[in-house]
Amino acid sequence: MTFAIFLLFALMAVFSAVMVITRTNAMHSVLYLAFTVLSVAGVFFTLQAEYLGAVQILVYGGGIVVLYIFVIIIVNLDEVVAERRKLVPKIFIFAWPSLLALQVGTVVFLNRPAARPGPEGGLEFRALAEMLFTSYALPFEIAAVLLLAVLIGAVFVARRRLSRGPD
Amino acid sequence: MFAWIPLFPLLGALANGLLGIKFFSRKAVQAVGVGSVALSFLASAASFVALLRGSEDVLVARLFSWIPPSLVPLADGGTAAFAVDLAFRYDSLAAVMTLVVTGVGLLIHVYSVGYMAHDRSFARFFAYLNLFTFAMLVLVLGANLAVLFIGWEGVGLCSYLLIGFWFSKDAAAAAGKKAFLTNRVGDFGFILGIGVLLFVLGTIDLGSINRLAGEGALTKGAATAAALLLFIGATGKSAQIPLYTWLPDAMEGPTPVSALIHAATMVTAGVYMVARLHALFTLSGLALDVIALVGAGTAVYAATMALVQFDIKRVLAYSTISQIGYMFLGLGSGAYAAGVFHLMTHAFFKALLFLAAGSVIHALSGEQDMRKMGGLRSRVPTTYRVFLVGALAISGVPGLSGFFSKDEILASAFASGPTVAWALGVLGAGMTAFYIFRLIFLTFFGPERMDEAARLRCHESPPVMTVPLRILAFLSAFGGFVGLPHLLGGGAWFGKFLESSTGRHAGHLAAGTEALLMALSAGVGLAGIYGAYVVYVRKRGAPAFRLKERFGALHRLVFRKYFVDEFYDGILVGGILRLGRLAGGFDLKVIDGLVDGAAALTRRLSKISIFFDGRVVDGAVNGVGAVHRHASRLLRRVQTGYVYNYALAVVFGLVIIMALVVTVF
Amino acid sequence: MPILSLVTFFPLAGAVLLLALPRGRGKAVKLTANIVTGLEFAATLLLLRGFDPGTAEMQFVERAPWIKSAGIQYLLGLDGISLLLVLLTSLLTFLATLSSWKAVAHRLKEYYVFLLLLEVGMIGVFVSLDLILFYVFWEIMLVPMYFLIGIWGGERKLYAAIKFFLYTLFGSVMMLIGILVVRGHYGTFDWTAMTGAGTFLPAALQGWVFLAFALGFAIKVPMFPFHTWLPDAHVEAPTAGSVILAGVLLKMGTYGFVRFSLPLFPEASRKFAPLMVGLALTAIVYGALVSLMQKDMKKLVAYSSVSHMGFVILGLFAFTPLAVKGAVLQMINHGISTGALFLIVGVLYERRHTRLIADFGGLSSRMPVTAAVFLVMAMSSIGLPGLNGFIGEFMILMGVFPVNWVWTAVAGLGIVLGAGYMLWLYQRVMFGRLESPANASLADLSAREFATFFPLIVLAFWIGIFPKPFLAVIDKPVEKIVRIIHPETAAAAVGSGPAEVR
Amino acid sequence: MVPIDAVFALGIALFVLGLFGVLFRKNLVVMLMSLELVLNGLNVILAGLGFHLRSPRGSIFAIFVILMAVAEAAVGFALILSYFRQKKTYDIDKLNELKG
Repeated sequence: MTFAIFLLFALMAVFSAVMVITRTNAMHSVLYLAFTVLSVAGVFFTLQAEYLGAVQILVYGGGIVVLYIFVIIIVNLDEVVAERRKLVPKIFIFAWPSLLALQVGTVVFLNRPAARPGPEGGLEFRALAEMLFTSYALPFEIAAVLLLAVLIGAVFVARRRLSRGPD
Repeated sequence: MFAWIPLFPLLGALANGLLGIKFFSRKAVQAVGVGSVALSFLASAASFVALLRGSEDVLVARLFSWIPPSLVPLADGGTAAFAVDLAFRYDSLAAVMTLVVTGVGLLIHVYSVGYMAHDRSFARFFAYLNLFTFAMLVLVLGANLAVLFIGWEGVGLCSYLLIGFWFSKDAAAAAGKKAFLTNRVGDFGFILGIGVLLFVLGTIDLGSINRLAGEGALTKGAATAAALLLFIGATGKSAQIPLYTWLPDAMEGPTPVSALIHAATMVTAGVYMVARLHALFTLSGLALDVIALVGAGTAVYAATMALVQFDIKRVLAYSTISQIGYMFLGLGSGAYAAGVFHLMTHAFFKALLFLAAGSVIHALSGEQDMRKMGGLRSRVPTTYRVFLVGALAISGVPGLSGFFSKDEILASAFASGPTVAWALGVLGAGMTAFYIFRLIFLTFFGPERMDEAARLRCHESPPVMTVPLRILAFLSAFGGFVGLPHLLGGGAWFGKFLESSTGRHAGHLAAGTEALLMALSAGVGLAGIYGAYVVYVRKRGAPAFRLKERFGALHRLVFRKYFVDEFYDGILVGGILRLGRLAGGFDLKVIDGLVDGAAALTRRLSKISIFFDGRVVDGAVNGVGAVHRHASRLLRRVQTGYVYNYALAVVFGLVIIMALVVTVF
Repeated sequence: MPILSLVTFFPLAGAVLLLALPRGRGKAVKLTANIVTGLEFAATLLLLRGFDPGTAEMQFVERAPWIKSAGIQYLLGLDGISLLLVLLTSLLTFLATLSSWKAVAHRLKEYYVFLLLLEVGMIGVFVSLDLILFYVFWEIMLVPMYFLIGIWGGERKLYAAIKFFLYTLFGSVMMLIGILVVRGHYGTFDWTAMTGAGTFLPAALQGWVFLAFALGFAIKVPMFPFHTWLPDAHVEAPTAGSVILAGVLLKMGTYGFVRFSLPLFPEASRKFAPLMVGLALTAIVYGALVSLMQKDMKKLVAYSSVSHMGFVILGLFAFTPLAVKGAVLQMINHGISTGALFLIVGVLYERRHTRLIADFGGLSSRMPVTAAVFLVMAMSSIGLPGLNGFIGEFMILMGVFPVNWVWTAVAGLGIVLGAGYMLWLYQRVMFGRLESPANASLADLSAREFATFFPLIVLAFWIGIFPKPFLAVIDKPVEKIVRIIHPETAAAAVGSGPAEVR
Repeated sequence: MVPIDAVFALGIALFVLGLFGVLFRKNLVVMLMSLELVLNGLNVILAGLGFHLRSPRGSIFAIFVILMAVAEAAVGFALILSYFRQKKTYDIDKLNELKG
C-alpha cells in the first residue's frame, strides 16, 4: 500500500521534473517545480520522514518556489526562443550525466546496506531533535551563521547595484 | 709583523673608495693613496730585515679560521678534515715579492699623482690602485691556496676595474671584461688543480703541499695533473700561450696601471705560484717540460708580434708576455730562483719602460702611435735617458739587471731544460733587443712625425713623474747585482736567499760552458740592438719596408697577431654565444612548447588566449608538431567562457571520479 | 613561549592589521607593512638567542594535535639549516617591502597583505616538521605569489602567473601523493618520528616516492628541464616579488631535498644521485649559456639563478659533508646576491621603465653608487673570493671533486660562463658611453634604496670573509644527514677518531 | 513498505534530470530550478536511507541540504538580479565574462 503511494508520488515527481526542464516559459517551469517539490514531500511521508516532508513543504513549497516566482515576475522576461548550445556536441550533454547516473546507480545498488530492523510507524521526532541538538549542534549553529551570511550577502549584492541607479 | 703589510693598502683603498670620492680633496686622496703604500713598503722592509736577522725561515700568521673543518674523502680511501685558515706565510720568496710589490708599487703610485693629475676620478683611481696592492700582497702572502686565490682573483678584479677605468671608452670596458674572462678560463684549471691536491693530499696549505710533495706523498701522475692544472691558471694570469690575448688589449687602461699590474706585479703571479709550489712541480718532469716549452714558445712568439706593432704600449705588452715566457722557461728548467730573479729585475725595467712610455704619451697628449712620434730625444731628455737604461736592461746588455737574470735562466735551461726551449730562449733574446730598440729609434730618433699642435704642446713630465723614473732606472741598472753569479765574482746571493723557499737548483754547468753561454746571450742581445740600428736608423727603416713587401703575407699574419684574437672571438666566443642562443631557443621552443602543449587545457582556462594563440601557432609552425596544434584547437573549443560548459566539465570530472570509485570499491 | 608560532604567524597578524586600515591611507599602509616586516626580522633574530648550534636535533619544537583522526599534527621545529633560511626569509621580505615604497602605486593594501601572507607561508615551510603541515604552507605560499605576479606584474603577468601556478601546483600534487605513501609506511606525518624510526621505505618504493618528491622540489628549484616558469615569473613579477621568488622560493625546493629527500630516502637518493647531478650540471652550463643571450636584465638574472641553483643541487647530491654544507650556504648566498641583483634591476626599472639591456649603457658616470653596489653583487654572484658566493661555490667544488672530478670540471665551466654573462651585463649597462638622452638625468640611489642594499652588502662581505658563524650553525645537521646517507663513511670517520689533519 | 531500490531509482532520476536542466537550459532562473531538482534527488536518497536504516540521520542531513538550497537560491537570486540590472537579460549565453 505504502509502496503504491510512493510510486504515485515518484511518478508525479519525475513527470513534473521533466516538465520543469523542458518548458520554454519560465513561469510554467516554476509551477512544475512546485509540483515536483510537493511530490517529493509526499515521497518523504511514505518514507516515514514526516518532519522532513513538513520542512519540504514549508521551506521549498512556501519559500523557495515563491521566491522563484517573484524573481521571474521582477525580471519579467520571456524565455529566449533559441535554445542553442555553443560548441559542445549535444551528445556529451546527454552522455556524461547519463554515464554519471549509471555509475552512481552501480555504486549505490551494489553497496546497498542491509535494512536494519526497527519499529514500523515512523521515526520519532524526539530522536531526531535530540540528535540534531546534541551530536549535530555545531553544524546546526554553523548552518545558522551561514544563513545569516547569505542573508546579508544577498541583500548586499542586490542592493549595491540598485544604489548605482538605473544604468 | 708582516701581517700588517697588506693592511695599509686595504685601509687606503677603503678610505679613498668610501670617503675619498665624495669628501677628500685631491691632496688628501694622494696622501692616503701614496702614504698607505709607503707604510706598507716600510713594513715590508722591516719584515725583511727581521727575516734576515731571525733564525726562522718561515713565519706563519694565522688570523682566523676562514672555512671551518668539514670531512672530505681522499683518494687513498681515508677522510680528511678540510679547513682553511685565513693565514699568511712569510719567507724569503714572500719577502722578495712583498718588497717588489710595495716598492715598485710605491714608485708607481707617486708617478700616478702626476700622470692622473687631470683626471676627474682621481680618488677612484687611487682606491683601485690601493685595492690592487692589497690583493697582490694577499696573493704573495697567502699561506694556502685558498688565500692565495683570494689575492689571485682580487688582482683580477682590480685589473678589470683599472683596465676599464675609463669605462666610457667601449674598448676599455671590453678589454677589462676580456682580461677577467680569460683569467677565469685559467682559474678553471686552477680550481681543478686545488681539487686534485685536496683529493690526494687532504690539504691545500702551501707549506704542507711542498713538504708532502718533497716526501713523495703523491704519485707522479697526480703531481703532473695538479701541476698542469695549476699551470693553466698561471697561463691565464701571466698571459702565456694560449691565454695571452688579453694583455695587449689591457693597454687600454691608464699607463701606470699597465706598469704596475700588467708588467711588474700581477702578471707575474703565475710565476710566483709555480715557484711557491716548487716541490710539487719538481715531482713532475712532464709538467716542468711543458712549462719550459710554453715559456720559451711564448717568449719567441710574443716577441715576433712585438716586432711589428706600432702602438708603443702594445710593443711593451708583447714584450711583457715574452719576458714572462722567460721566467717560465727558468721555472720549467727547475731554476725557480732564476725565474723569480727575472721576475724582480723585469719588474724594475718593465715598470720603468712603461712609465717612461707613459711619460712620452703624456708629453704628446695621449698619442700612442709610434708612427706619429720620432725625434723626441731632445724634447723629453730625462724620459729618453731612463728609457734607454730600461731598454739596455731588457736587451740583456752585460752589467745591467736584465743581463744577469736572463743569463741565469738561459744557463739553467741549457743545463736542465729541453734544448729546444733553450734555443728558442736565445732566439727570443735577440728579438727582444731588436724590438725594444726599434721602439727607441722610432720614438726618440729620426724626424719628428707628430702634428704641429702636438709638437707645440710637447713637454717633459713634472718631477713627480720623473723622480720615480730615475729611481727605477737606477734599480734596472744595478738591481741585478744582488744575484751576481759566482763566475763574475758575486755570491749569487739572491738565489741563496731564496733557497729556503724555492729549493736548490740542481743543474750545474762547468765554468767554461757558463762563460760561453754568457757571452752568447750578451752577443745575441747586442746583435739585436745593432740590427735595429741598421734597419731603423742607418737605413731609415727602408729594410723593414722591403721585408714587409717581400713577406707581405707573413707580415700581415704577424701584424694581425696571427689572427688568434679573431679565432678566439669568432670560433670560441662566437661558438659559445651561438650555443647560448641555441639553448635559449630550445628553452622557448621545445621545453615551453612541451609545457604549453601539456598544459594547454588548463592554460586556456587562464584567459590568455591572444598570447597563447601566437605561441601555439608559432610552436606548430616551428615544428613542434601538428599534434600540438590539433590538440590545442580541440581544447580551445572547450574554453568558451560559457558557464554551462564549465558545468559540463564539472560533470565530466565527476564521471571520472565516480569511475575511480566504481573500480576501487 | 611558542616562539616559532609567533615568528610564523606574526606577519599574519600584521596582514589583519593592514586590512583594518582605511583604504585611502597609503602612507600608513606602507609604514605599517614596513614596521611589521622589520619587527618580524627582529623576531627571527631573537631565535638566535636560544639556539644551540651544537646539536643536530630540532629546536624550539612545538607540538599539538591538529587533525586527530588523520594523525596530522601541528609540529614546528627548526635546526641550523632552517634557521638560516628563516633569517634569510625575514630579511629579504623586509627589504622587499622597503624596496616597494615607491614601486607599487595601486592596490597598496592588498599588495602588502599578500606580501605578508607570503611571508607566513615561506616561514611556515621552513619550520614545519609535519609533512601535511609542510604541504599546507607550501601551497599557501603559492596563492599570494600568484596574485603578486598576476596583479602587480608586467605586461604578460597573467601568462606568467598561470604558468607559475600550474607548474608548481603540478609539482606539489606529485609531492602530496608521495607524502601519503610515506605516511603509509611510517603511520605518521611526523618528520621527527620518521627520522628517528631507523627504518626506511622498501628500496623499490623509495625510488618512486623519491621521484614524486623530487618532481615537486625540482620544479621549485627549478632544475633543468622544469625551469621555464622561472624566467617568465621573474620578468613579470614586481621587484619585490622577484626578490622573494629568487631569494626564498627557490630555496624551498632545495630545502625540501635537504630536509625530506635525503634523510627519508637515502637509498633512492644515492641511486638517483647521478640523475640529479646530471640535471644539475646541465642546469649550470645551460642556464649560463642562456643567460649570455638574454636581452632583458631580469631574464638574465633569472637564468643565472637556474645556473646557481644547479650548484646547490650538485653539492647536495655529492653527499660529502663539505659539499652539502657548501650547498646549504650557497642557498643563502644565492638569496643575497640574486636578491640584490633583482633589487638593482628594480631600481633601474623604476627610473627608466625598461629592463632591456640595450636601453642602458654608461650609467656608471650618472649613478656611481649604484654601479658600485651592482659591482659588489655581480662579483658576489660570480664567486669572487672574499665575497659570499665564493665560499659556497668553492666548498661545493672541493666537496664534489673526490666524488667525481668530472662533475667539478663541468661545474667549473659554469663558473667561467657565469663570469661571462655577468660581466657582459655589467659592461653593457654600466660601462660605455652614455648614449641615450633618457639616461642622462638618472638619479643615483636614494637613502631608502641604499638602505635596502646595505644589509645585503654587509652579509656578502661577512659570509665571504668570516663564514664561520653561518657554517657552525649548519655543521651538525648536515653531518647528521650525510651520516644517514653514507653510514659507512661516517662510521669510519667516527671509528678512527677525529679525522686526520695534515 | 518501500524497497530501497525504488528510492534510489527516484533519487537518481531526479538528480540526472536536474543535471540535464543545468546543462541544457540557458535561462539562468531555470538553471537554478534544475539545481533544486538535483538537491531534491539527493534528499530523496537521504530520506530513503534514513528510513532503511532506522536512523534520524537521514533526515538531519536532508535538512542541512535544504538549508543549503535556501542559501544557494538566495545568493543566486541576488546575483541574477544584479546581473539583470546590468545586462537587461538573463540569457546565459551573454554571460561569458569568464572568457575574458
